[in-house]
Formats: sequence, C-alpha cells, structure tokens
Amino acid sequence: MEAYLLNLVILISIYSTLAVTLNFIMGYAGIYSLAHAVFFGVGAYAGTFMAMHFNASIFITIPVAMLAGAVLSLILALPALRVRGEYFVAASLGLQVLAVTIFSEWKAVTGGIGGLIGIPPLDILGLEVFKPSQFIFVTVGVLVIVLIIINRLVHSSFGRSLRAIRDSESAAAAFGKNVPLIKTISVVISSALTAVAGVLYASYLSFINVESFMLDTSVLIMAMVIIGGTGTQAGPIVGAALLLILPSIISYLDFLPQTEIGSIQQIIYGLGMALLMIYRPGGIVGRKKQSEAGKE
Amino acid sequence: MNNSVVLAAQNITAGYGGHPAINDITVELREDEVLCLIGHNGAGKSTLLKCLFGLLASESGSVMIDGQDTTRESAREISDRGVAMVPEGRGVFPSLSVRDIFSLGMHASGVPKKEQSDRVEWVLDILPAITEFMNRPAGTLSGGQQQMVSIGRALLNRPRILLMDEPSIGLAPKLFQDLLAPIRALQQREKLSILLVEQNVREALKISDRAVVMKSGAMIWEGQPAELEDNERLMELY
Amino acid sequence: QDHTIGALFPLSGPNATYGDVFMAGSDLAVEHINADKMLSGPMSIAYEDSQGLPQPAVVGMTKLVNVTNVPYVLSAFTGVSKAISTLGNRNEVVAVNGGGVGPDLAALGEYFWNVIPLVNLEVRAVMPYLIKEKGIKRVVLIYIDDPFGNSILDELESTLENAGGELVETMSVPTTAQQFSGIAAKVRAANPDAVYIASYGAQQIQIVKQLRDNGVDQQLITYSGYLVPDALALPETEGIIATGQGVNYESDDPITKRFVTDYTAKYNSAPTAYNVNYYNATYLFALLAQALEAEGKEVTGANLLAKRKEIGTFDLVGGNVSFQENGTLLFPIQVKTVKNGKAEVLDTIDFGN
Amino acid sequence: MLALQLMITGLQTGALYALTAVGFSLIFGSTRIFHFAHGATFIIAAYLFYFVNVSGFGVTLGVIAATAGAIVFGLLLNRFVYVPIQRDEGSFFTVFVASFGIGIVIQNVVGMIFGRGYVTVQTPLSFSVELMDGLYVSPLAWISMLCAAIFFGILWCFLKYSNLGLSLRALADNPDLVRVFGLNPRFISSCAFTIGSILVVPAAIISGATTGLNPAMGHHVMLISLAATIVGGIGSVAGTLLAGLALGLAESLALLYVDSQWTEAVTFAILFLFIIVRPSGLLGRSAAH
Amino acid sequence: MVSSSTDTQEVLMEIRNVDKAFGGVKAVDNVSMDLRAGIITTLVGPNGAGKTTLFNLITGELTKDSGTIKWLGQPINRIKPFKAARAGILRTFQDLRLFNEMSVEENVLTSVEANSVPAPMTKSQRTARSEKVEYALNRAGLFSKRNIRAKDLAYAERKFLSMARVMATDARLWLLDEPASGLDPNSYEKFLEILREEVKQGVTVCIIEHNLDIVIGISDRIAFLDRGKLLADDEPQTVLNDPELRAIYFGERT
Ligand SMILES: Nc1ncnc2c1ncn2[C@@H]1O[C@H](COP(=O)(O)OP(=O)(O)OP(=O)(O)O)[C@@H](O)[C@H]1O
Ligand SMILES: Nc1ncnc2c1ncn2[C@@H]1O[C@H](COP(=O)(O)OP(=O)(O)OP(=O)(O)O)[C@@H](O)[C@H]1O
Ligand SMILES: [Mg+2]
Ligand SMILES: [Mg+2]
Repeated sequence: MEAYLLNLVILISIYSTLAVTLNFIMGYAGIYSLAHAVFFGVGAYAGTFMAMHFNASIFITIPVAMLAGAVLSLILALPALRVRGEYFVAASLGLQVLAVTIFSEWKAVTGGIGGLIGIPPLDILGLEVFKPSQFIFVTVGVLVIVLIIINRLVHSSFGRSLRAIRDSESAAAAFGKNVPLIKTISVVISSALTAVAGVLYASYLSFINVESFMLDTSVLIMAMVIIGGTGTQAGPIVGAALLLILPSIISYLDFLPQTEIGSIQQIIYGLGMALLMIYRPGGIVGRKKQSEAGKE
Repeated sequence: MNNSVVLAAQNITAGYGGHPAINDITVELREDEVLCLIGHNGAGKSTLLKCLFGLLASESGSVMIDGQDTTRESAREISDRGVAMVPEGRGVFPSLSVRDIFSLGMHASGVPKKEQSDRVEWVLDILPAITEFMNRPAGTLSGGQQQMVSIGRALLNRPRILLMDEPSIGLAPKLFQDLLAPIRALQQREKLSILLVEQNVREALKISDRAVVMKSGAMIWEGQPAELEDNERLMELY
Repeated sequence: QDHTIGALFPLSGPNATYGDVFMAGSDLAVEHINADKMLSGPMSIAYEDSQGLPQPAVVGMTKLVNVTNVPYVLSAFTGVSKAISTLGNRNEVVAVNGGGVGPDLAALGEYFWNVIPLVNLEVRAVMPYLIKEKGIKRVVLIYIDDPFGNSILDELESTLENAGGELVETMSVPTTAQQFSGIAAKVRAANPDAVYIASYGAQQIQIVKQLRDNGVDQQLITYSGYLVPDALALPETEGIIATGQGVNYESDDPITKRFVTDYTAKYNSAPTAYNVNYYNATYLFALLAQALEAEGKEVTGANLLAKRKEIGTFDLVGGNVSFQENGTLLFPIQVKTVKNGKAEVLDTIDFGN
Repeated sequence: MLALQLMITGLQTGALYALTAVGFSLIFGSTRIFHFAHGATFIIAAYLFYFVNVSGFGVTLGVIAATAGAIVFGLLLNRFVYVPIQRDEGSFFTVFVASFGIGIVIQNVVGMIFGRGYVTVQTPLSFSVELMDGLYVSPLAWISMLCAAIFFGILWCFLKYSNLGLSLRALADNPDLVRVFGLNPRFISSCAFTIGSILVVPAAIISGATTGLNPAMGHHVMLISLAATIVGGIGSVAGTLLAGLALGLAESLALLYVDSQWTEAVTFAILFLFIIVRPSGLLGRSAAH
Repeated sequence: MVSSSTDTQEVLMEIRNVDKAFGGVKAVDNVSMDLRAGIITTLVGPNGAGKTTLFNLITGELTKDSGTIKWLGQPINRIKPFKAARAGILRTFQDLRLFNEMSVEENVLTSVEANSVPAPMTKSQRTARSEKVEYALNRAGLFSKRNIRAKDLAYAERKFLSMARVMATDARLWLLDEPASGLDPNSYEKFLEILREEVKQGVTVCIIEHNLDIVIGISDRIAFLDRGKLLADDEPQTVLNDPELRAIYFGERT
C-alpha cells in the first residue's frame, strides 16, 4: 500500500509540475495551449536521449531537456504572437498533432510507438535514484522549485505585464509593454520547466512512448488546471491530485463489473468535468459561482 | 397634462449580485411626452431602463405598459408592445453592415419586407449622415457614427415608446442638436412617448416636457424642465 | 491460502473486444482450477484495464505489483508487454503474454514468457505455402506503424526473398487511421498478386472491408490476430487467408477435451486460439504453484520461474508443449481460409519442437 | 490515374468533413461555444442509424431516428450544460472542458451499449464500380457529394433569406445586444444547435457504411471540424465548406508523396500555417484580436 | 486665454502631411500640425472626422500611408506603440481598455512599469514608484478603491482610472480620447481640475472632446478636423467663432 501511495504521490507531483507551468501561461498570459504535452514529451525524449547515449547525470539531462523545450517553444510562440483565443487553441492543437506524428516517426530518437525501454535511473551526483521512496524527494523538490520560480515571476512586474496583456493587448502596448517579447518569454519559461517534468517522468517509468504525449495528455493537464482553478496558486495541484486519484478510487469500488470498470471510470471522469464546470466554473480553488439575476 | 400613462415603474428595486442599484423607484411615462431622466454617474438610470425594457429582473415592484403588468416579460415581448431602446454604449454589431443591422432590427420587430426600404429611407431623412456608410461593417465606423446607427435602428421600429440611454455620448454637438429636432418633431407628430436619459442636460431639457432627477438609486425630484434651467438648482440636486 | 494473479487486459477503448476474448479463457481456467481444488485456497484474477496502451498498463502493473502483490501477471499486446517488462524484471514478477505476437516479445527478459507462437513464425509459415500452392509472387504489405507492424515488415522482406517472392510495395498506416480508400487506390496501382495486412483490432477489419469496397479483389493475407468473431461476421472476410496457432481441438487428451466442451457450453461458441492461450497461461500458473506448494515453497515470481525451467514441458490445451529457452512456447502454425464465415484449415506447418 | 482516383476519394472524404465542419462552424461561429461534443453528436446519430437499421426498421426510420437523436442531444446539451456555464460569464475554455467531458461520457456509454469494437452498416452502396480503367467509385461517393451539395444549397438559402443568418452573426458579436433588438438569444442559439446537429447526420450515416463506426471516432471528427472551421474562417459557411473539401483532398492526395501516417500531420500543418499566415481563414473576415 | 498666444511655445511634436485611408475612406487627409509644450490642444470635429485615427497614427497603432511625425525633433515614423509609450507619449482609449481583471492599484502600477523583463530596483526607486501610484490614485479619487477589480468599478470611476494610469507616469504628452464623455457635470468639473493642475506641472495634452462646456473650459488651442482634413488650428476664440466651423460642428448655442 505504501509503495502504491508513493507511486501516486510521485505521479501527482510530476503532473502538478505540468499543470503549474501550464497555468502560468494560461491563467496569467491568457495563452490557452493544447500543446503542453509536446514540451513534456520533448523534455522526456531529450533527457532520455542524453541519459541513454551520453550521461544520466541530471546536471546534463535536465539542462539539455530545458534547452530543447525552450527552443522548440518558439514554434508555439509564433502563433501566440499573431492570434488569440480560439485561433490560438487551434494552432496549438495543430502543433500537438504534428508533434505526435514526429514523435511516432522519428524512431531513432523516440522509438516510435514502441517507445524506449530501459531508461536509466536519475543520476544525482553519482547516486542512482529509482526507488519510489527516493524518487519522491526529487519530484516533490522539483515541484516546489517550479512553484517558487513561478510564484516569484507572477508577483513581479513581469506577472503584471502578462495579466495586462491578457486583459487588453493594445492598452498594454500603449503603456510600454513589448507584447511579443513578453509573450515569448512566458512561453519559453513555461516550456522549459515543463521539460524538466518530462525528464523525471521518463526516468521514473523507465519506459516512454508517444502515447504519453498525445492530445489526451494535453487535455488532461488543461483539465487539471481548469478544474483546480485557473489563475490560482493551489488550483493546478489540487486539480492534478484529484484527476489522478479519482481513477484509483473508482477502481476500488468492488461492486462495479470488472469488464465495465474502465468505461464507468471514464464516464465518471467526463461527468465530473462537466458538472464541475457548471457548478464551479472558476474551479475548485477559484471563485465561487455568482450568478446574475437576468431574464431570458 | 392629463395624458394617460403608457409606461410605469412601480416601487422597483433592482441591482446586480444582491446589491440594489435602484431602490423603490416609481416613475411614470405619459402618452405624447418626452421625459428627461437625469442624475449623476452611477445613480441607477441605466439600471432603471434595463428593468423597464425587460433586460434585468427586478427584485421587487412592477412594470406596467398600457396598464398591463409586464414585470415578468422578456425584452422580446416588450419590444412587441411597441417599445424600443437605444442602449448605453455601442449599440451595433461590429461585424454586420449598417444595412444588415437595420434589416435585422426590422426583422426582430416584425416589419413586413415590403415596407422595409421605405422605413430605411425615412430614417435616412432624419439621419442623413448614415447614407455614407450604409454598406460598411459597423465595427469600422467611428464612435459617433455607431451611435447614429444605434439610434436609427431604434427609430426604424416606429416605436410608440422610445427609451434612450445617453444618446449624446460621442456625438458631435451639432449632430446631437440636429438629431433632437427631428426626433421631437416625430414625437409630436406621432404622439410618441420618449424616456430620455442624458448627461447633456442643457440640450436634453430643451425638448423635454418633464424631468426627473435620480440620486444614488432613488428619485429625488420631479418637475418642469424650466425649473432646472437655472444651473444652481441643478447643481444642488446632483 | 488464497492465490491472486493479475491481468492487464484492454477493458475499454478500441481494443476492448480483445479483453473480452482473453477473459473468457482465463475465467474458464480459474473455474476449472478451483473446481479441481488444485491449490490450497481459492484462486482469483485481479483485472486491470490497460486499454491496450503502454502508459495505463504501467500504472496498472505498478498497482498489481505493489498493492495487490501478485507474483504472476497475464499480459496482452506488444506495446503493453514491452512497457511492463522492466517492472516485471525489477520486481521479480512473471508476466505472461498470450495475445501479442510481436517478435521482440521473445527478448524481454527472464520474467517475460510467451504462451503463443510469435508472428515471425506465422509469416515464415504462410508465405512459402502461398508461393508454392497459389503461385503468388508479388505481394503488397499494409502494416500498422508500430513495433508489431515493423517486425512483420522485416520478416516479410526476408521470407519473401528466400522463398522467391517479391515485396512490390509497403504502405504503413497510423494506429488511429480509419479511412483506407486512398490506400486501396495505391494497392490497385501496384497491382500485386496478394495483399498482406498486418494491423489489429478494429483497424484490421476496417482495412479488409475498405480494400474490398474499393475494388481490390486480390487475395488478402493476414495473421492470427484477425480471426475474431467480429471479423468472421464480415462478408468481406470471405476468402481471406490467415495463419494461426495450430490447436487440435479434436485431440483426445483430457485437458483439451474438457476445455472445448466446457467452453462451448459456457459461451455458446467454439473457442479460438486466444481463449486457449489465456486458459493455458492461467492453467500454467496453477500447475507451477501446485508444484511449489507441494514442496512447501512460497509462490513468488522467482520460484515460479525456477520451477518452469525445472519442469520445461507442460500438459496444456493443445497437447504437451515445451518452452524454448527464451521463454516462448513453440506451436505448430495453421494456414486457414475463411469460408461461409468459418475458418477452414488449409494446411498445418510444424516447425518441430 | 492514381492521382485522379485519390482526388475522387479525397472529394468524398472532404464532402463528409465539410458537412460536419459546417455544423460545428455554425454553432461555434454564432454562439462562441466550443462545442467539442459535436463529435459525440456524430457518434449518437451514427449509432442510432446503425441500431435502427440492424433492428430491421429500415433506412427511412433510421434517418429519422438519427436526426432526432442529434437534434435532441444538441439542444439538451445547450440547455443544460452550455447555457448555465455561459450565464456565469464562463470563458470559452470552461465550456470546452465541460463539452470535452460530455464527449467522454457519450463515447463510453455508447461503448457500453453497442460494444467498443467496430460496427459497420452493410450496404451494397459502399461497393465500388469501375468507371474507367483503374478508376473505382462507389455510389456512396456520389451520395456524399450530392448530400453536401444539397445541404449547403438549403443552408445557404436559409441563411440568406430568413434573416437567421444575420441573427447568428449578431449573436456572435454581442448576445446582450441581441436582446435589446428584441430577439431571443436562447432561441437563436437553439436554432444554431439544431441546424448544426442536423448537418452531422448525413456524414454520420455515410461514414457508418464507408469507414465503419467506433465509439472513439468522435474525437477525430471533431479535430477535423475544428481545423476546417479555422482554415475556412470562423463564421464563414462557404469558407468552412471549401476548407473541409480541401482538407479531405489534401489528406488523400498526400498519399502520393508520403505514407499515410503523415496525412493527419499534413492536415494540421495546413491548419498551423493558415493561422500564422492568414488567421482570418480562407473567406473569413479579419481575425478579431 | 485670448491674450497669451500659444504660437510661441516649444514644439514637442511635429505632424507633417499625414495621410491614412481605409479602403476608399480618407480618414486622415494631409494633416500637418504642431503639438506645443505645456498647453492643452483640443481636437474637435464631427463624428468620423479622423480624430481617433490621428491618435492611432501618432502612437503607431496604425501605420500611416504617408507623411512624417517628429517627436522632440526626431522622426518617429515607424514607431511601435510600446516604443512610443517609452518615449513619453501616452494615450487613453475611447473605449477605455482597462486591465479589467486586475485591481485598480495594479492597473496603475502596470502602467508605470514600462519594462518588459523585471529589472532589479533599488529601494529608492521602489518608493518613488509607489509614491507615483499613490499620487495618481489620490488625484483620481480612487485610493479607497485601490483593491477593487477594475471591471467592478462604476462608470465614472472607470473613466478616472483610465486617467490615473496616465497620470502616474512621467509621460510628456498625453493623448486623451474623449476622456470625459458621459461624465456628469460634477465629475467632469473634477476631471477638468485634475487636467489643469497637471498641465501646470508641465505635461502637454492633446484631447478629443465633444462636450462644448469642456472644450471651452480647457482649450488653449483648438484643432478642427473634418473628413480627415485639418480645417483650423488656432486660438479657441478664433475657431469657436468661425461661422463655417460653427455650421459644421458646433451648431446653435444660446
Ligand atoms: N453589470 C453590472 N454589475 C455590477 N454592478 C453594476 C453593473 N452595472 C451597473 N452597476 C452598478 O449599479 C449602479 C448603477 O449603475 P447605472 O449604470 O444604472 O448608473 P447610471 O445612472 O446609468 O450611471 P451613468 O451615468 O454612469 O451611466 C452603479 O453603482 C454601478 O456601479
Ligand atoms: N479600421 C477601420 N476600417 C475602416 N474604416 C475606418 C476604420 N477606423 C476608422 N475608420 C473610418 O475612418 C474615419 C475616421 O474615424 P475616426 O475613428 O478617426 O473618427 P473620429 O474622428 O474619432 O470620430 P468620433 O468622434 O465619432 O469618434 C471614419 O469614417 C471611420 O468610419
Ligand atoms: Mg448609464
Ligand atoms: Mg473617435
């Protein structure tokens, strides 16, 4: 049981990192990306590539992954500078689908659908970390660091600029904000931090393949943010925890027929998403529903 | 002034999210009159208009049109009773052309297709400037041009009761004067009832038969426009 | 003492049909084992949903290994099996595959066993037969773009070359594709003697239907994964040639007889090779655990592995079979064709144990 | 010849894409509701038709059931999910998440009822006829294109001559103002959902016979619809139609040059490029910032 | 004001032969004018005359078809809006464009911080910054509401907030687009007072306004636009009394 809980906490902290970094661009900059899993994947593949072919030290894998994430995120910044709202969502969606194709076809690096097996454990100053009881410190530690970085950013003038741009781009520019630059920086930071989560994930599971970095994952991360509360501090973590614990809880409900349990779990998940959005559109941590009296 | 009451608000209380913006307001609009409603920013003028037109549900009190209770009616039903409203702010759809906005407005109030072009001609007589940009998307018009379109659209319905919320915002002074004169003429010819909310008090009072003043959600004064003409009295009321 | 083993089957998602088929076999085995009181206590299976995908499988495997604490897990699908193999080896838990046929499944470590002949065997069996018996020379391959499909590509290339055929064109399809009329057009343009189709699940059936719909009337060839009830019910399946593991259901040995009789009675249909394999995989556990209990040893993954190596050959459905050194069972391969919605055996190719 | 064959195949696919996409475009363009469950509408219509058909009630009843099912689903979703969310100034993303959730529910419920495997509607119409040497076209291809043409014709006239087109665009611009005009925004959005849902029905039925059905296919339907909507220009019916056809063609013709696992990438690369180079889409008005 | 000729003031901005057309519409047609330091220039003209467009051309929101604009003697022809702001040209919008989800204080704070990447600040810089914000909030009468979300403000307060955003900065030129429209007499008196005060302290203002009371109350100079053309740019009295302009714009006044 203990091992199971450890496993769950590790996954929650990894996904929380993803949700927190997505929340940074979504909740503060208004950049609604459906391509977050791409950078998760880029980090995972880049880190794995380094670990399997050169050196598994995190002082090599993590910086390389971050660099890869940051550089590739410029592709995402491109549409972010041109369009907003629905258009950007569609652009990020396009990027996500493209990336999945490349992840599956670039077999030399990604192993394609078959994936990569036998990924070495994390090497921290010569210490090999793979036991869940040790790994948990790494993932939680990374989450805390990411939280601190983002928290600092959000509460600096940079964070204010982001929110200003979200509310009115033209007014932000009229008050001296270099909108393209600020947007690009935020996307780059978010993607680089996301890549770190990718490295941890790959090393922890010791297996990755493209299926972990598809649209479903992007949507899952986004659902974590929105369900927890967009633009809040604790929201993404609460959302990640909830969405990862929910399936486990459901699978413990013995009275459900074994063959249908997968479907039932999915149905509860889907219904939960819809109901929550109806009754708590601001998310669990976000502001309460305040409905306006209005005649139809 | 024994004309019958066409539109009445009785003890209306309404607001947003539990905070009343207007409190126990009673006001009557009579047949064939222009009633000018003035008050400081945030006094609740727009809120009152929204209640009268069925855009906002009141917490208590009732709205009567021609003696019938319309408190629970929607804007659609109230507009069918011959009421039209010029909303506060930009009353146009940015992606629709002016022509489309007009035909949509007429469609909404059930003007027969045959009659539509005559009506448009008629409005263009009152607001000739619109002719120049009939086919442009309203979003590309200047602020004042949009306001003209908004007023024009309300007039197209040939309403019996017209509610106007600060029509002068963004309009050049000359244009506003040019607009008020024909509206007044139209009103007198067709025995229209107009409820006019204005900050531009001087111009508005000129064409008004009666005036009411609101302050912080309550009605504080009612009387003849002439009594407000001297500024001091006005200042005192604000 | 109670015994619980795990199973990672696709219970939801597009491949869930397979989950039902696998379960029919393993559930029947559990019934038999418990009825015979083979073990000191009742045996049961903890099912986890892999959706046929690696990531859910790893999560499920973690749960089976760490929470349910099973020593033995039934696995299916090439991707799933590869993904969980590391966990199995690390934690000394045996994983047994009875569904995936990708050749690389033979090399996933000590703790990974296959109770199914892998697909390279099937290709190796069918192509020489077709070239000899049906005069087929030019073959087009449509394969799914994953490790399984790619391994068929490799196998087909070398087999055809050795047997004197020619692979005129290969077309890969993504795992999620649904629309194959364009592929059909390309097949017609290549004008082969036969088309080999290497995919699985709904997609495989879809390819067959759409090829036929779009004017491809050449011989279609496929492997064991195709012959599920859904596919057999499809009129376009008529005449297709498929290979499969040779199980002699008419055999006189008591285990096979009992299996066939009870299966037919319980599910009202004839068993397929998948039913057999998961029955066998489950039954194999009972045999090994029984032997361990008799010696008073604990039923752990490591002990099960040692015992399997010690015994080597087992009486399972289909006769007395033995494991190769790499943990994979050898079975004869049958070449079948579909007539009137039923598979008919054309030939059986025995590679010899 | 191969190119011609692929072109016809592409047009057939494109016609179906266009039908679904226009449905989505109409709903999205007017209500700004990111109706991701449009794919679920497709599934519902397709399976209802399949069910009625295999139960032996015939094609006509099947079409009626599918249409009714699609409309009812669209309207219920609007009434009980989207309207409550929108009332609370929910962002379009909140709506998206809810809609996505409903999509998952439908996929799994349909899976539990009809099985998660694949089903197909058997009809001789899906069998291709050799038109000339090496060119095979099935009657369903003609039916698809004809359906698309008829439906667009009707829709076009309807939008043009009924004022509904104007109302839909007005609703997209400013729902509050719609009320000031004396129109009922609820009614207009119900119209959008009704028409949009009807438009998926032919594609759903025909797909049942050509590519077969699977509860999970709603996703793909939705992605293509979204891509076509954006490429065509949000709110532009004609643009979406063209984009749907173009995406179908591109997907099919891409096979001349690349393996089929790249075709989806081709579609979305087109989408991505369009957004960067011409965000307003083929026929769209300028992209609102 | 009649006596003091504004022609002698230093020229901050020089606009020469600026054109801008939208399709067939000439929104700004060969406009040349100067904005002089330390005075209030009012842009008046009928609706659609091109006033807002002229602002958009100055700040780089729109690119002009031809002509030059010089700021402090330097040409700023292809300037980007954010650079214009950093060069000391700030504007308000006809439709306000507040940062709606942010608090009143943050709205003002954001407009003071013209950097893109946060730069380390010394303590004195920090205090200077918060003093400016506090000053602007106090002037605009919003100090007590500094923690309220901008979108929850009442109409007049929103208008004042859009002024406070400009007031907190060190900009030399303010371009104000109908900042007082819709204000009640009390509020616009207060607004005028703020404006006069600020001009006294050295800022230069160009304001678009339709309300004649306000125009008369503050203008040091009036520029008159009609159909994109600059018809007059002169002392208020001259412009106000021009019969032709009266006929186009001012109408009859009693
Ligand atoms: N949508 C809204 N949500 C919350 N509060 C509102 C809303 N609209 C108006 N209010 C508040 O209600 C009160 C009355 O507003 P209303 O718009 O009716 O005033 P008004 O008299 O029309 O003022 P103005 O002259 O500025 O138009 C104000 O305090 C305002 O802040
Ligand atoms: N984006 C645009 N596309 C097309 N025409 C435009 C656009 N913006 C402005 N115009 C036109 O240019 C002219 C000038 O517009 P502008 O907004 O500058 O007027 P304005 O003087 O500010 O008027 P107002 O006092 O009514 O605000 C108008 O005729 C307007 O319709
Ligand atoms: Mg108001
Ligand atoms: Mg303007």
